[in-house]
Amino acid sequence: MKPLPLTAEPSGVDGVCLTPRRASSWQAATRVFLRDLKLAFRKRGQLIQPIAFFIIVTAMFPLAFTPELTRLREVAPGVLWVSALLASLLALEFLFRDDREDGTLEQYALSGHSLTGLLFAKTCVHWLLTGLPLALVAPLMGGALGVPIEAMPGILAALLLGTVSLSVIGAIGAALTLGVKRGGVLLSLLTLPLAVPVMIFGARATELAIRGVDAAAPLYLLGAITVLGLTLGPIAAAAAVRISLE
Amino acid sequence: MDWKWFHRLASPPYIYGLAGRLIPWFAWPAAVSMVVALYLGLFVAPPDRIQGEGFRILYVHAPSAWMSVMVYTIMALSAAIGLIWRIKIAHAVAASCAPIGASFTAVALITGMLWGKPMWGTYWEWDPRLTSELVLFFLYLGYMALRSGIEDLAQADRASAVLAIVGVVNVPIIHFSVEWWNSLHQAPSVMKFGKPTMAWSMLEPLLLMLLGFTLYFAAVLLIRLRGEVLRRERAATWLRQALEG
Amino acid sequence: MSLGSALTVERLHVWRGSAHVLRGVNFAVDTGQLLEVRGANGAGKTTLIRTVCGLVHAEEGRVSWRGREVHADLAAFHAEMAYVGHDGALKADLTGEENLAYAAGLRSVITRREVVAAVERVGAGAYAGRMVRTLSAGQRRRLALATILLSGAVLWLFDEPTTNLDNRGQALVGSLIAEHLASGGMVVAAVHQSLMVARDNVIELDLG
Amino acid sequence: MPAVMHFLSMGGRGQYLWPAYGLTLVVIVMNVVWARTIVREAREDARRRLLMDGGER
Repeated sequence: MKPLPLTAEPSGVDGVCLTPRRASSWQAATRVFLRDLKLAFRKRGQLIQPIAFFIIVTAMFPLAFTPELTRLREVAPGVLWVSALLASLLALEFLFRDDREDGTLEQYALSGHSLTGLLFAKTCVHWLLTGLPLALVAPLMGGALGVPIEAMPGILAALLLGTVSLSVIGAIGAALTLGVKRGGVLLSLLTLPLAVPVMIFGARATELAIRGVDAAAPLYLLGAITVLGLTLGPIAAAAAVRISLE
Repeated sequence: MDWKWFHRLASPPYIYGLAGRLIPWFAWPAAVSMVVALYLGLFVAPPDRIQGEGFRILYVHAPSAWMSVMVYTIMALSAAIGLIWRIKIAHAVAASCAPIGASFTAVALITGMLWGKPMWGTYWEWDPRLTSELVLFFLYLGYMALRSGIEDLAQADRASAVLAIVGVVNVPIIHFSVEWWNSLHQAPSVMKFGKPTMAWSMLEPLLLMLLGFTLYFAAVLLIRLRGEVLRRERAATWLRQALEG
Repeated sequence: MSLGSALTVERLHVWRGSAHVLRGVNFAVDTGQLLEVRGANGAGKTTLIRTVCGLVHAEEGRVSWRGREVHADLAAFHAEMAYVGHDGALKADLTGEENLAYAAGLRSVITRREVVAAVERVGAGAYAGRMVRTLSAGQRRRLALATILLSGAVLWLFDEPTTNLDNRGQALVGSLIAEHLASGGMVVAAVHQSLMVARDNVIELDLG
Repeated sequence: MPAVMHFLSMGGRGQYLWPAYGLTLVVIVMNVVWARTIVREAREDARRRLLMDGGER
């Protein structure tokens, strides 16, 4: 085996000429996305938890408040949004923690690809398995709170946008609390103030949808915040992860 | 880019000594301007047409509210400098800012409630300014909780710096969203004044108090900074001199 | 004509909290060489490896790859190196092969055939199909070695590669490294005792 | 001494104004005291660190 000049990739394995083509950042990110998806479906039982939590919390309000649908409709936006926020926070604590403990996060940081992209892929999996189901279930739970059928598309739209923001903002909190042993409560303390604008615009859009009024204004504002979160959030999360790996 | 001069300037021993020398230069002017502002505010300034004498709470509420925002901004700025150029002193400044900012945010909240009570009939009203102040208070709590949650000081510095930067980006957004949210339900605002612009005799004490508070902040920051510098310092020889000095 | 020493570390100073862990470390590793980093527990072996990787920030000193400071283009440096730490970066709920496919797939486009070949090479063929959760530490270590084989990286960095490995496992590590060195690669490894590699192209660095 | 009483009543708002000023004063003093204890603790800790390992670190 003549020594290859430094620039050529050495063949790692006898007989099998490994001249690995470099994976692009996009391929690496989809690889991470698929892996996390497969991992999540290996523990299928846990997939239902955020939705179950959301349903139970929403169901508490009629019990605690009043069975009258007309009055429940009044508070429905707030109930749906607070429950959705808490449900998505639930699954966030372990978004990066598992990977940090088994050394996978380190390999992401050393992969030569943008850590922001890889962590964004993980955040997308979190949204797909938590945010999206919440957005789909919420209109139904809204029905249980006296919300008319016509309002359901509006609620779905608002929550689809809102849960994306919550996932991205929550990812920053999850990354920041990596260095903290029991980071769960701290994660909520860090994330909730940052989620205030999302809550205000989201709940207002839902309220207008319920009243059958055009909810464009709050939806646009919610959209703007979501875009801001999508651009800056992953960068902050990547910085926080690098810091926790030092 | 050779920043040798800057690194000498930002070197702990230099800052430790400089901070010590500067404290009185901020502390005394702060005390003087606060006392003068207090006298003008309580005795000289005329009562407001609508709120009468009660408006004088303004002279402690407004400066505290100003402190809460100013200190957070300075904290985020120094955190960003520390994070980007890896300057320990900047992290020490950010660490010193947080408790001062948080305590004055609490003052702003409570004085705001005391001011609004006669008008609202209750101590707490979801007034836009008070609500923004409350959320800012949570941002401070989050920052300090994160800092104390991470054992390694260098990591706590850098992680809390990211949070401070994310926070400062959100402060205006939160303020706008709260104002927008409030405009829907139109809760009465605290600061209603008889005349559109305040008379100079009413405004002067406020400006003086703002100056006093800002100077006071600088003085307390410099005191705390000396402690934070010591916590981050490792060179034994310099430490020994600092401890004797 | 090789490009001079490919990996050089000059006057490296690193603090961990208030401990001055690395005090002016210097070394150079060239094509075909293995650097064994020795030292008592807490002497900074792991810190040195992680600083070379660019994970830990060095207060003073330079780490340069191919003559250029690594932080100038960290991504390019990371593309040419692979690091195996204590834990081996394997997901417990995936099988060995799945782990390898994903871990190596992060860096390069590889076929299943290459994965199988790597598994065979480290002698993990019997259990590569099982969930990693059910494997012993030694078996996981062999799979971790397979990931570095598949990475196609020039520079290998290990943090105690032979932990949890029996004698045959340690012989495997030695032969893999020997082959890598022969094919123009480089290895830096934090170790407790010498690796089973021909001593002529081994450099030893003792952190005390 | 009606002038003093009049001043203290602050047009009926004294019960809100004086606690506000009092609280502000307390926080101003507290921050100074807190800052000084931080420095004292840091010095003691630094002294302990110095004794612990003595030589050049």
